Amino acid sequence: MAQNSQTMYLAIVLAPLFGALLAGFGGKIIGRVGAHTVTIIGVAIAFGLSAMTFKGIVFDGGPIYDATLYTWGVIEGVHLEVGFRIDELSSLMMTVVTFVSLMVHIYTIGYMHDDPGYQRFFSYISLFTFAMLTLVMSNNFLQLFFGWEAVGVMSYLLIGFWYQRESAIYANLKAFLVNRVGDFGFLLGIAAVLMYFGSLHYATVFETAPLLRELTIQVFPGVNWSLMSVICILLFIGAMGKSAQMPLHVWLPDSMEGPTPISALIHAATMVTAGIFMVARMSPLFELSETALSFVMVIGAITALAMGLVGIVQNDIKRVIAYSTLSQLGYMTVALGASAYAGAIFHLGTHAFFKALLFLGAGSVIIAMHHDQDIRNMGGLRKYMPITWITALIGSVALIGFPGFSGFFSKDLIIEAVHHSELPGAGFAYFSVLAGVFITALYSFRMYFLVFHGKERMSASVRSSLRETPGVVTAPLIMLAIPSVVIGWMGIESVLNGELFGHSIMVLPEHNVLGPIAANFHSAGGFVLHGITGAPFVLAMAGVGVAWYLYLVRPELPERIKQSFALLYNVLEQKYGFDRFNEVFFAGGARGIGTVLWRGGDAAIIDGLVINGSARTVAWLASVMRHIQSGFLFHYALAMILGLLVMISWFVIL
Amino acid sequence: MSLMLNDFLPAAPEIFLLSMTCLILLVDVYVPERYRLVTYQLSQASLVVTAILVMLLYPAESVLTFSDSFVLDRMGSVLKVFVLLMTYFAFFYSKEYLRARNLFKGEFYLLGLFAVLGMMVLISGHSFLTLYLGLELLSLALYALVALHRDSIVASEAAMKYFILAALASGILLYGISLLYGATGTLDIGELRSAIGAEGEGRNIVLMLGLVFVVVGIAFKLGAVPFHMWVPDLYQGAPTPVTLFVGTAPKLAGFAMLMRFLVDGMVGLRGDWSDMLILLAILSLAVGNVVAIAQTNLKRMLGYSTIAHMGYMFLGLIAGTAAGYAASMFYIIVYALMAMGGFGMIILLSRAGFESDRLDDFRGLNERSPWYAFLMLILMLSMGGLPPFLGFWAKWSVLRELVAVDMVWLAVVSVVFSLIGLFYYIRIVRLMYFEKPTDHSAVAAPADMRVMISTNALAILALGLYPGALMALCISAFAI
Amino acid sequence: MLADIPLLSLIIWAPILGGIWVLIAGGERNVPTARVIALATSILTFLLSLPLYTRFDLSTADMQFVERMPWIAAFDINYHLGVDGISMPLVILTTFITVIVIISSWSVIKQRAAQYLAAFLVLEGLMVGAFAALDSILFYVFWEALLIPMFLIIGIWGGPRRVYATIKFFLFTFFGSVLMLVALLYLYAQGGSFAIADLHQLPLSLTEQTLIFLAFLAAFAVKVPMWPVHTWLPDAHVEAPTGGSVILAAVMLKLGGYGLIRFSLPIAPDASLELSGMMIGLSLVAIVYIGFVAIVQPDMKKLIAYSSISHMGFATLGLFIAFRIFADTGSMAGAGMGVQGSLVQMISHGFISAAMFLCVGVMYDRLHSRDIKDYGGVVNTMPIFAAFMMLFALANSGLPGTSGFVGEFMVIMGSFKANFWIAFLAGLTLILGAAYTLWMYKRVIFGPVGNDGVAGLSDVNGREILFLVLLAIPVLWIGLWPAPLLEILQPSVENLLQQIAVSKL
Amino acid sequence: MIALSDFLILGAIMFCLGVAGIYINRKNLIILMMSLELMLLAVNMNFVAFSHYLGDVAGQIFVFFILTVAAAEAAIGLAILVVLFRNRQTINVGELDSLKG
Repeated sequence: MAQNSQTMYLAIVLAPLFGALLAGFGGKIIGRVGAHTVTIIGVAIAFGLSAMTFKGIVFDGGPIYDATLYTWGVIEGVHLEVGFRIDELSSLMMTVVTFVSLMVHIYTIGYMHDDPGYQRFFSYISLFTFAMLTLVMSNNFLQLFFGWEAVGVMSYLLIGFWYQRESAIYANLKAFLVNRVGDFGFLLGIAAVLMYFGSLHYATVFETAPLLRELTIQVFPGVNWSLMSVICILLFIGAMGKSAQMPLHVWLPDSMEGPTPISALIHAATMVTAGIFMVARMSPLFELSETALSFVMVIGAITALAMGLVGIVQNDIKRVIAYSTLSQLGYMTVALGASAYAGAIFHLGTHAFFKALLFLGAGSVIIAMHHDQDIRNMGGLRKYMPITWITALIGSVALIGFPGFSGFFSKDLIIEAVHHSELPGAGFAYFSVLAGVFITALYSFRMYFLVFHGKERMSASVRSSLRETPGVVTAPLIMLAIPSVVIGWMGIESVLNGELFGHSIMVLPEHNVLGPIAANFHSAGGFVLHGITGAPFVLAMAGVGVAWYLYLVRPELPERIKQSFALLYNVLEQKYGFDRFNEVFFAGGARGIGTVLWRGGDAAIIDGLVINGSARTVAWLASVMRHIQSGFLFHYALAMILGLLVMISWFVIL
Repeated sequence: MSLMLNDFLPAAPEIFLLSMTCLILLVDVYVPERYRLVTYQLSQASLVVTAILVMLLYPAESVLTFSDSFVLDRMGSVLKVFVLLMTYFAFFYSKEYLRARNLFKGEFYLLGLFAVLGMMVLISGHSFLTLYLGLELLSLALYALVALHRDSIVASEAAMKYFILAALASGILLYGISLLYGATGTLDIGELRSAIGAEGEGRNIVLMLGLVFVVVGIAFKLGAVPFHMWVPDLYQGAPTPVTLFVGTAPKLAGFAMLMRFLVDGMVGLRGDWSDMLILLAILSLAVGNVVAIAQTNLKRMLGYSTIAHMGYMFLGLIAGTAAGYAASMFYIIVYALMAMGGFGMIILLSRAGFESDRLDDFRGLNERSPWYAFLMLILMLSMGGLPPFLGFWAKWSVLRELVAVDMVWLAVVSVVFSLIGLFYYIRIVRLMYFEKPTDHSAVAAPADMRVMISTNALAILALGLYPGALMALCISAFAI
Repeated sequence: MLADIPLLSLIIWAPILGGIWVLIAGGERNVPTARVIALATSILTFLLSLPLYTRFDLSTADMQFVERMPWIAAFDINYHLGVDGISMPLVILTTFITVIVIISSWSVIKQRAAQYLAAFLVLEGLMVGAFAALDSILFYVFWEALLIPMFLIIGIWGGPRRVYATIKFFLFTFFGSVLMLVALLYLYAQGGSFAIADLHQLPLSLTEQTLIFLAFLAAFAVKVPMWPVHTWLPDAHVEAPTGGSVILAAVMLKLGGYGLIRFSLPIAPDASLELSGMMIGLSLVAIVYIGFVAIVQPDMKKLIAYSSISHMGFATLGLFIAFRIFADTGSMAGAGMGVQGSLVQMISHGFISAAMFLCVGVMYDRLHSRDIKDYGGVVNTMPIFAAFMMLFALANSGLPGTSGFVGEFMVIMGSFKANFWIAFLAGLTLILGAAYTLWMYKRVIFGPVGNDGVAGLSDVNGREILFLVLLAIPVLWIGLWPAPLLEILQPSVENLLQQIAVSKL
Repeated sequence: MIALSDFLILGAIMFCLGVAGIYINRKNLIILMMSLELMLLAVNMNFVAFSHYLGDVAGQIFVFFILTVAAAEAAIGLAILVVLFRNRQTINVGELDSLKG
């Protein structure tokens, strides 16, 4: 049995890898059709097997798999291994990842149809899927880091897919570097784990963790910090990079320079949620540090609120969705901080579907608009693109948490959970997530109305060629729209009663914020009814209403508001100045330091003064001393006589 | 006191060489110009036979003769063999050079042979008298040799300078000897030693004064700073074969002189003279290495390099142990071998009307002749003290002995100067390998010359790869 | 029967004799023959070095494949060779990289090609000799002698400022070496032996140890190179021909790290402990300071050269955090991570830096410029090359799954045990390494076609693909499965740690 | 009775005169040679004096050798002088500086 499941899990991981390799190295032999065929088959196999695994573990109560594949290295008795841990959490992630990936693969056939890098693209996204699967299926920190970095690289490659675009290769470098900042913390966290636990294996670490709860370390001499807090915060810094939490969020909006399927796959549904997944995975550690949880919650709350606000002023269709993603990731992070890991993962799952849907929908619009992404140039598209319109509407409604749609269940759960949390910062977080609901509705429907309703603002030539996109594009939209509607209904109960995650997530009783909600939970329908009467629903409807009023009824109003609140608008327009600050302070600062150290330290002091200086001194000495050899006999004699006298006076007289 | 035949035996090589020299003198007078080669061949044969005699007479222990004024010991024998070998090479290298410049006369070889005789006497001198006579015989021959090229302005200037300064130095040496004589009442080295006592019990101001004068005299002979000023001028001014000769064999004799005076005679004053040598060594290292950098004439540069090398050679003596003396001797022999090759290369590349003694003449040698460039590379890097060449082991030996007597500071000083020294040696390598040649003519030299210079340079490589034998030889020369 | 073959001697002398053969049989008139001989020799040497791995006894830290013959009997100096888990991988690295270098310079070197090839073969033998020598004087001879071919390689076939660069390189390294020589002689004076194993046992006072440590450091720090004696490296790398840069970065720098492990630590353990703070400081300066300097380099080779310094900072850091751990906990438990990491880092850097320099070389051969600004959009004309360079660039920035990650990871893990802030500063390389490597990559490879030169580039040919693939294999292998390498290192590192944990006072 | 020290002082003075002559004279090479001769005479003076007071004849024998060698030296010196004059038409010490540096 174990052998069989190992083979199966290996197949899940390796199928996309083989697809990627074939598509990447196959070149002319397999051609464009061959490339997308092999990769889609690979991912489809992975999805099928993942779904089976999910079913087997969650519904059929199959055994949790935790085994080593091979030993990466043994250092001082510490076994560093590569292996799988397949439990409720990872099987859920696997399924989500492979499903979205599969959809994106299919969609790409249409989206990238005319691109010269067609095969390369398929190879990359398949490789990404492979990397993401290694990440989620890992049973240890090392492999987690492998996957972690690998998805980062694939994201780097994919953002820079159109390498001729200056903005794309700027964005991908930025993304990679900002992620590296997070990874830096993450790696230190892993180092701490290795040092104190002597192992990087999840099971061992989680078992030992409670024993080390009271341990403190001194990062600064004389200041005692709880070990768990340090480890968790370091690990969370990694999550902040990958899941784009403030202030490491700056790469995500720029990453929209990549092709839209990538935005959907990596920068909405999978990679960016790796941080959320990681924290949930580490719940046995995070549970032991309230400091870390508070930290997580506050960071998440800030992100959720602040990024949503920026979303309101964006005009690029993909950037609006990107900021929405940031904001939603903030929601998930808040949930993590509130110990509602299940809620976070639930939102992760629902978000993966509806956000992928929105991105792919946006992609569909972009195709139709001939790669114009400015929503001010759109309008009234519903007539031309019905399927895109409907699915986008579903996605938007799900996003704002309209009762009954998937987003509603997960988001409402988070809001409730935060409400119940008693950790420091919970109050602020509760305010943020509530305010966020209004803002989400506002920017989502601002975009929706501007794109699909109202005046047709595009140029005549574009308008004349507007039509619905082909089947390979719309089919994934429909496929994604279905879970965006139903997944909440299906999931909420098992999330709340703990079936879905089993023991893969650990929550201490005192942190169990989902407990009271579960206690009041009777059925999904009841939950919806309850939602309609709640504050979030009101806020969401208010948001939609405002959007409707401002962008459909009085389209001239936003401009006036913009002028009256110029300062606020500018702050948002500048995204709070993060980009500029980073550009000037970090990028410019690093270059400045580098130049100073190079020109000043290396070239001037070490080389100029010490090295060449001593060489010059010797050369100067030589040129001076050679003149002592004047050529005149009497000078030579004098030298000898003086030598003699010096020696006499030194050695005889003294 | 009667002399038995046995008393002459230890000096048999010298006596043989003297007889042969006189014979060659006569032959040379009567041999017609076109058979001048006979003089050369006879000279070389005499050197070989003398060397064989020296080796046959290699003593198990020191033998004194001629009223204790002449000593035959192992150090002396080893040095003599090398003196003869160097001279053999020097004569060999000079043949073509002299021919091309119409200098191929008997005088060169005869004066050379007299100089060798002087050196051998100096090496075996065991009283002030024999040492002095040996030294003067050597010097007088060298004065004449330097001026051999009568039409050369620089050569005559160099000869004049050398003459005046050497005479001054020998005056100083003699004055020192007179003081030593006055202080101890003996001219015999052995008696001097006992008069001073093992720990310098007989130390007094006259003795010390004498010591300083003697050290200065020897320092001049070896070209140590500040008594070095004749060296660069002589090296540059004299015809290259003469420079080659002056720069090699007499250094061995000078070393012997140093040993006879200071170690054999005044070991009791070791504390005093080693301080003096430290001063001379540091000055020589500094001036020799630094000023060499500024040179553009290769012969002159090698002159300064000699000064620096003498500084290194002193280090072994400063250590003041038998192993230290052996190291110094090893050093001086190695140095002579390398200098031989270096000047040999200059001769090899020169031709009538072209001395090839400027650094720039070596420009791009690798393109003209990779083989000779490689040989010169070996020689220069060996002088710079880089393994695996022999020069490294020479430095290694003296440093080892210095460190063994806890004079690490001096060792560090000397290695710092060797860094500076390396700079001007690799300048030659740089010119040969990294620059384009200005002169594209192929290297034209007779085959025997090519073979000899190759042997010379490859010996430095081969001995560098397996230095044990030569080291053992030097050590055995000082073994009790 | 097989055991009696003096394998190490063969590996040392085969290439040297091959080099001579190249000059004699090939010469400048018959370069094709010279090439074939050179390639055959290098491959043969590589094959000869493989039994070192296949027949290596993993269970012991003792020297293996030992050969011992008297050399200079008067001072008990022996021709004494042998390898343990620390030196064996370095020997194989050397023989492997030499094959790559010979292939890479196949048709690229036009001027005096036979001499070029011969210089590399001789250099190979000397480097292997330095790694395999068990007598300190033998080591020193190899160590110094290998300067000569390198000096010539940079000086003859280098770029416009080659003379300055090569003389700087030569004198810099020579300076350090002679101080080491004095230290060796001092040790001989104390213990009467030049055998490295004997030196390890020699009791020394702390002052003696400190001075000896510093003298050794002068030699090894220059070679590694550590800040602030690193400035020869960028110059040497920039001016050296591609093959020279490759050997320099891939093997020669390792000699410095190897020297620290073989000499400094075991001979002066107490001084190492005493000065570990300084050494860690210098390593961190190398990692961080040089990381920043690398970012602003306008010249690709210079950038990679600086990145080499930064990466070698990990090698030295890994070695000395062992002492901090020892100082804090009183035992060497946990210190092996850093030391092994340092060794892995050295080996991995050997492959990666070689690959990076070769990548620059591939471009240089086409456009004759190393300036970043002369490129841009190379991927448009050289996609296969761009893919390879991407792999190596990522490896250079320490991506997991490539060998670049393994060493850095282990050293950071190890240094965390010593001190949080050491790990913190070392970890900055994650950001800096990615910044300088990928920023360069962006400017050179990505983007629209930068100029006509780039537009006319032709993609890598079969020969270039061959050596890039040959390098990609170990980079990925060590990254994905370092266990075999770690297995080799383990016993020797353990032994080393035991040795240095015992005070000599 | 003249004391040994008197001889020695005379010798020293002569020696110093000789040495000073070499340095002070910047004109004529012949005078230089005379200075050298003076130095040697000073040495001879020392030897003879010591020999007398020590009652040892070896010192006086040494003097004979010195005198002989000095004669030979003078001969060679003058020969070189002739060569030099032939080449340069001068024996001025101050013009002897083509080799320097």
